[in-house]
Amino acid sequence: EDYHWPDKIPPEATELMKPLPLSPKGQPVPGFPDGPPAVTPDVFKFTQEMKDKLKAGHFTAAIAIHTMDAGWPKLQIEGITNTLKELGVDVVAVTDAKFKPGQQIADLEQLTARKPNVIFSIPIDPQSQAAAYKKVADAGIKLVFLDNVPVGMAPGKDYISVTASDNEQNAYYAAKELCEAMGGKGEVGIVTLVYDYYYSVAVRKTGAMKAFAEYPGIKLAEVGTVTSPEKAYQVATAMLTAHPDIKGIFAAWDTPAEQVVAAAKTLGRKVLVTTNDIAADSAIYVARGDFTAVGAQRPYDQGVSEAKSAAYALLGMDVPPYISVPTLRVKKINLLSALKEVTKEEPPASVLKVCNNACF
Amino acid sequence: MAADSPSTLSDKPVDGAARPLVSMRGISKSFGENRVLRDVDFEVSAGEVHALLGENGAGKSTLMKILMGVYRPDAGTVTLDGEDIGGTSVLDHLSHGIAMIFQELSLLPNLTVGDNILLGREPRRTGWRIDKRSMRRDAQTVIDRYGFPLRAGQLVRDLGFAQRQMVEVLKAVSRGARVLIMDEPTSSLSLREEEKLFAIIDELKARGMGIVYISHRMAEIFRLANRMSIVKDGQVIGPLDPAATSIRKVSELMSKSKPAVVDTAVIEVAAKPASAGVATALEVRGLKTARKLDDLSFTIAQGEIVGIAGLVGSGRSTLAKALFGLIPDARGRVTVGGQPLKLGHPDAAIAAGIAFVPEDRRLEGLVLGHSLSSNVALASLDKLLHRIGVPVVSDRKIADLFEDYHQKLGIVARRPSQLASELSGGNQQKVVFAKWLATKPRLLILDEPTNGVDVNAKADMRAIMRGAADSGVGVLLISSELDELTASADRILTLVDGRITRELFEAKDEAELRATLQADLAAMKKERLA
Amino acid sequence: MTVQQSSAVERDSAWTTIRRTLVQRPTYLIFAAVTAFFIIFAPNFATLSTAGAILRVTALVSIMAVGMTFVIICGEIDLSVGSASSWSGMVIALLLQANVPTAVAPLLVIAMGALIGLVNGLLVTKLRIPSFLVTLGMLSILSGLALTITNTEPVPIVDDAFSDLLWNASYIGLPAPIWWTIVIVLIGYYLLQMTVFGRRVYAVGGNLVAARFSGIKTDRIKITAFMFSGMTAALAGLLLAARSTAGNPSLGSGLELDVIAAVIIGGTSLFGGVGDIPGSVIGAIFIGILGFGLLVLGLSTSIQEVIKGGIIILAVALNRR
Amino acid sequence: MTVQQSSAVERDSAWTTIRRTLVQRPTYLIFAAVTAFFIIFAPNFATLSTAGAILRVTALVSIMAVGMTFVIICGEIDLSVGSASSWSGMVIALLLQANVPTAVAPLLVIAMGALIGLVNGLLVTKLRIPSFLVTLGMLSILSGLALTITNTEPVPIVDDAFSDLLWNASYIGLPAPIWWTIVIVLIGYYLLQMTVFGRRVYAVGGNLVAARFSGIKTDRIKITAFMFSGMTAALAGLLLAARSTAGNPSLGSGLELDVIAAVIIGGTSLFGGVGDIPGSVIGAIFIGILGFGLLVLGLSTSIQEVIKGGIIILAVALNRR
Ligand SMILES: Nc1ncnc2c1ncn2[C@@H]1O[C@H](COP(=O)(O)OP(=O)(O)OP(=O)(O)O)[C@@H](O)[C@H]1O
Ligand SMILES: Nc1ncnc2c1ncn2[C@@H]1O[C@H](COP(=O)(O)OP(=O)(O)OP(=O)(O)O)[C@@H](O)[C@H]1O
Ligand SMILES: [Mg+2]
Ligand SMILES: [Mg+2]
Repeated sequence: EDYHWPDKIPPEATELMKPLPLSPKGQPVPGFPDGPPAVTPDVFKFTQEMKDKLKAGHFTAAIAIHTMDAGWPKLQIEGITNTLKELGVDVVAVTDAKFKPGQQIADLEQLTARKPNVIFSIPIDPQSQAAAYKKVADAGIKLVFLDNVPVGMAPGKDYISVTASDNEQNAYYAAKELCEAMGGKGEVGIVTLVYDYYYSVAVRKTGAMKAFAEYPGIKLAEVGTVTSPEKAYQVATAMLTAHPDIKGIFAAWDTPAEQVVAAAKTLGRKVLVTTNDIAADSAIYVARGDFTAVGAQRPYDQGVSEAKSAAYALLGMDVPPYISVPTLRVKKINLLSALKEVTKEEPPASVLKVCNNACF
Repeated sequence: MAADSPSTLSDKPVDGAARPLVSMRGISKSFGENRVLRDVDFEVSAGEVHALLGENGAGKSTLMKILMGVYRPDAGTVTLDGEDIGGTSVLDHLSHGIAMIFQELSLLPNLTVGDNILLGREPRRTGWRIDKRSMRRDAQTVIDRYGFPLRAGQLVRDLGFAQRQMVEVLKAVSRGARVLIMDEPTSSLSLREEEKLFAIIDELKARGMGIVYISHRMAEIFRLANRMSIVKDGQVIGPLDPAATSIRKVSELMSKSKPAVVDTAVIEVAAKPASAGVATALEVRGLKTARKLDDLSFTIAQGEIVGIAGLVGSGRSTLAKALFGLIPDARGRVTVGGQPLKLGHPDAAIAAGIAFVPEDRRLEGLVLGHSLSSNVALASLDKLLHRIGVPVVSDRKIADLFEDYHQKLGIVARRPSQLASELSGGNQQKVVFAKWLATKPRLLILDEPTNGVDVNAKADMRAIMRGAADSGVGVLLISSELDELTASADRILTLVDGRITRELFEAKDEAELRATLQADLAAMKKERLA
Repeated sequence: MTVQQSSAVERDSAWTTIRRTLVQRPTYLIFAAVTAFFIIFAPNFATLSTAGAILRVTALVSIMAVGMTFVIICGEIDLSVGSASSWSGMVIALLLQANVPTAVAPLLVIAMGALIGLVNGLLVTKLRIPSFLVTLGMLSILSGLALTITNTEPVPIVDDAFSDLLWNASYIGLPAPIWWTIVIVLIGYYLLQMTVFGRRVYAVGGNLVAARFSGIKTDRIKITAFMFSGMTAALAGLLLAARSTAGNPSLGSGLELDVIAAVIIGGTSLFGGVGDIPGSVIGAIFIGILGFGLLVLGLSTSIQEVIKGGIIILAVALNRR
Repeated sequence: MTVQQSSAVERDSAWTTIRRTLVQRPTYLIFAAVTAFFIIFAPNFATLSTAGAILRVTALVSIMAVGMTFVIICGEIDLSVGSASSWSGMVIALLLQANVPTAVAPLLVIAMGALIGLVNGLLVTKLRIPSFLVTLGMLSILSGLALTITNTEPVPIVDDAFSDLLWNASYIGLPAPIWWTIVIVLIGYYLLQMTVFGRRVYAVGGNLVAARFSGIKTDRIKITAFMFSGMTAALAGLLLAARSTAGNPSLGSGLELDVIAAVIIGGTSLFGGVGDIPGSVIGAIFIGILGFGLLVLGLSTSIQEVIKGGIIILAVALNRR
């Protein structure tokens, strides 16, 4: 057939671009023991009058991010910042905790002293940082969470709302694709973050294991853990050495997944890899066929949703407790559309080059 | 016992005073395979100076460190007033009234003079608090009592070497010790301070203190000592009565082998002069430094040994360092073997044919943790290459080089790979000489080359120096031991506070030279005041 | 010489002392300049609440810097303080979970901090391993233990009395962490600057052999310094846990670098023998001000890193005359 | 003693040298024991492909350890190598993206590594700031820059020729990273053990003053050592980038600690003047075997930390007789 990006896209790719249905519930919080119901980000509508009111308020916002070493936080921040700018709210500070919970607590204290109206944050450890977030709330600052909610905080009371990607569904999708590609049988491994308290990654393990459990022929050989993504190379090398029959690995996000691919290549092993998330660098891996499938988040959209919940709250309007951004399925065939959907930019030349007219 | 050995018969052993204050009996000590002391007896009585002599590495410091509690002896007892205080800890021995001035200065450069003098027995208030006020007062009282030019509040870091040695003396003396061990206390004191020290020793003796005095300077020993003992081959010879023996005899007793092992004839080093007909090794015109040297001019002919006489702080070391390129702000016209020298660059100085034996061999002369052969090769690595396609440092050439000087200079060592730190002072100094002779210099600068070196090794140094000069090298000799200058130098320049005041062709005797220096200094001070 | 003279020992006036301090520590001028810059240009910087926030943020670093000052003046280093504080946070959380009384549990943790320091000190002095390595190994061991003990799970602290005592309460208008900082700084100052022990710490770092020859039990001094450092790290861990009302295995990770930087830009020499407590505390506060000011100016964290690195190098370069 | 004796200086035989090495470096026995343990108990450990995998895993650390050995023998330290390698990875990715030829870009990056080392060296020697601090500051600066240059975005590398050359290709049966390790080890061995420059490195670390008094340009030697370390870090960055076919701002973070540990357990003294290249490489391989073996045994990352910390301390304790 004679398909051509971006004008003529094969139906297969168009089909993949349809979001998967949301998992029904989110992280359990006070008031919602089974987790609050999920709604999509389309709930927000802004009239001109609302926008004028926001502008007149001269509101300020700050962002306390967990780590900056990937494309994901950058896109989130852009989503938040651009949307807020449109709405007339100023982002005055952004902190990077380098994945250290202690550092993030210090960041929050400093941001609190800066007295913004809203703080956006993704808690690294929902348990040990809860007190620090409660203090932010006590200082009269509105909190909007990304992905994780600190333990014991109630929506509508202690914080506005949380917007999360459907992480469990993302992982479930990626793991299922892995099993399918393996013909439903063989040994698999998981590479994920060592800290189980980091909710949004921990549920990916749950999602992946759920998918693996659905295939009687699939055997989970080992769950390897890393303290930081660059360690995945060594962990994967060891895992592949200890288990010579592993044919597929699910990695919890793209940076470690790249290291898993490198490890398999170095060992000369044929191993299928699926993961979550894409960015300009990991898109190359999809284009090359190194990642069989990706269940991706849409961090920019997530940021937009977070900004809008904050704006609603600043206007004194009600916000749903849990907003969920549905899974974006990514395979080589729809890579370009998906990458554009994630980054909101035209795919870079490097990706187009590697795709060699095979992605759309 | 050593006293029974035939060689001591002619030197009548003297008995100690009625009651020995401290006595060490049957002391043995080994470091690994090195048996330093074997069943040694030693004692000190109240009110005497007991001198301890011996070659470098004989074990004098080791014996005294045992007395001080730094080392625990392998066998033997130490008793003070009949009470066994056998080797527990320094603190214990200090509290028993034994104090020591260590050979390696043991001051804390980061603290004040007062802190150092009273270290370990600071006046306290309630709690563990230090009473700073009375501390300073007490320290200054001590300083003033002995009349040293020091202030309690000065940082030791800012003091010169000689002043540090004064602090060291005060620290030991002020402990009110009953036994005081002085391990080469005068090695860097100038004449005036030396006099002061001797006066102090006399006073302490009069107060009934027992003093052990270690030195390589015979004149001093014969002046101070009531008794003397010699450490040799792990044994103690003596005690001897100074009145009944002589420097010469003592030197013979100390030496393990024949007095001097170096044959001057074998030291030929000089590269032949760059251009024929140039007879000067060094010509200096208008040499100045920012802080010290004031317009120096002089020459050294090939084969000539020129001595520099001066008091501590007169700028002798500064002169040596300036010529060798170690003083960045030195200015002046200097030519070596007829070629102009660019000041401020040691590598240029070496290339021009200057060799420099510095005054502190442990700090400036040697890499103590490295092997003897790599120390000897350090300044002439460029000449020790061989090629296997690319230039490679030849370990064989280095070994040969070491072997060569090992024989010529009579270095006592077991292997080329032995560490420099394991050698005695005299042998260490020979290694430094070897390093510089290996560069085939035209000019040899020696700064206090015999400091802390035993009499026999001293003789070796002189022989080396003379041998080098005979083969056409110019030698600049700096020494605080004026008799060494008068004995070795062909010509002596007196350096007083950064200026050359006289040029003496005839070897004057020590006392005269000393008087001259002091007179010149006084004159200079007057002139500066005016 | 007469007795007269000896009593006429000069005493430095307060003014001379200040002037001398400024000449010896030109860094203080940089601190002042940077702070003034933020006060003028950073929005909302010159407020009491900002000052309070900075002090609270720097409390942890200040407290550990006091212990570290002893170790560094001894000529050693302690890289294990960050992970020792994480580990202490885990331990206190587990102890409180096991219903150990609020009055007892913190003391046990502090004792454990001393024990960690003791092990560091023994390895450094008796086995003569460089402290850089001993404490690097200890860092690994403690951070591994903190992760292992609950299998990376954080442990909540529900004992409010504990959190109040160490972090949340205020006394006479000052929040608890600032009080704790003051207490530790005073103890540290007393020990280092006023006691015989402190003098010996300087002696050990100034010239180890000389100190030994002067009858000082150098090993014991070093071990004590490590123990004190371990105790301050444990206290910092208690504060961290109280602040989070939970123990988390990586709460304190990476703090050691801030602590060492604070001590060094405060004028303590890495080679030992030189330094003091007030300098270290000023260093810690300065690092706090710098981080906070750059943040308030709205600079990105990565640029902040660059500027922070540059200023720290500059400060130390100025400290060596 | 006779004159005879003084002339009879023994020369060391090869055998004596080996025996002395084993006595001086009892660590090598530990290495052997640990390796044997893994061979027996860890599944699939004793295979050629495992050996290859370990060598590749340790290639980065080995290469940087060669440069670090020069710096540490000089009596200094370089904490910036980890972030210098991340930064180099970013730069090569950007250069290749800008279509700089594959043959030129890596050379530019290596030159930049040398420049980083030059700056470190100048600050250490001319401003006399302790290298611990200079390179700690440089670590901050470079990791900040790596994050800033693309605003934390990783940069893909699509130039397969580059990835092949540095990581993926095999020559005569050996993979590229192992060849690079061999090349750097040989260069390092030649420079340190066989040239005049190498001897001077030892002298500078053994006694700085004595080295200067022997006409050695000590500053220049130290600066060169830092430059070499910067270049090896840059090369490691190239390998990292080739391995992931992307530049990522934190790929090399934390590597400095592994590198230093490798050098030290390989017998190089942190005080300078003592050490060698083969020791460092063996140290790097040992750390690789240890980490890898524990992983293959299926131990959790956290327990590994504990064991690794303990063994490193033990190894160094044994190294000091
Ligand atoms: N701590 C030590 N470890 C090993 N060997 C030592 C130690 N201290 C001294 N020695 C060795 O013991 C011997 C005696 O040394 P000692 O310092 O007592 O000599 P000395 O008579 O004081 O010499 P000098 O006149 O040069 O001061 C020497 O061979 C020396 O190398
Ligand atoms: N202009 C200078 N620049 C750098 N260092 C200097 C300068 N002048 C002197 N020094 C150093 O200071 C040291 C002490 O100098 P001082 O004035 O006490 O005289 P000195 O040369 O050591 O005297 P002497 O050797 O006669 O006792 C010198 O050894 C030298 O190393
Ligand atoms: Mg001695
Ligand atoms: Mg001198």
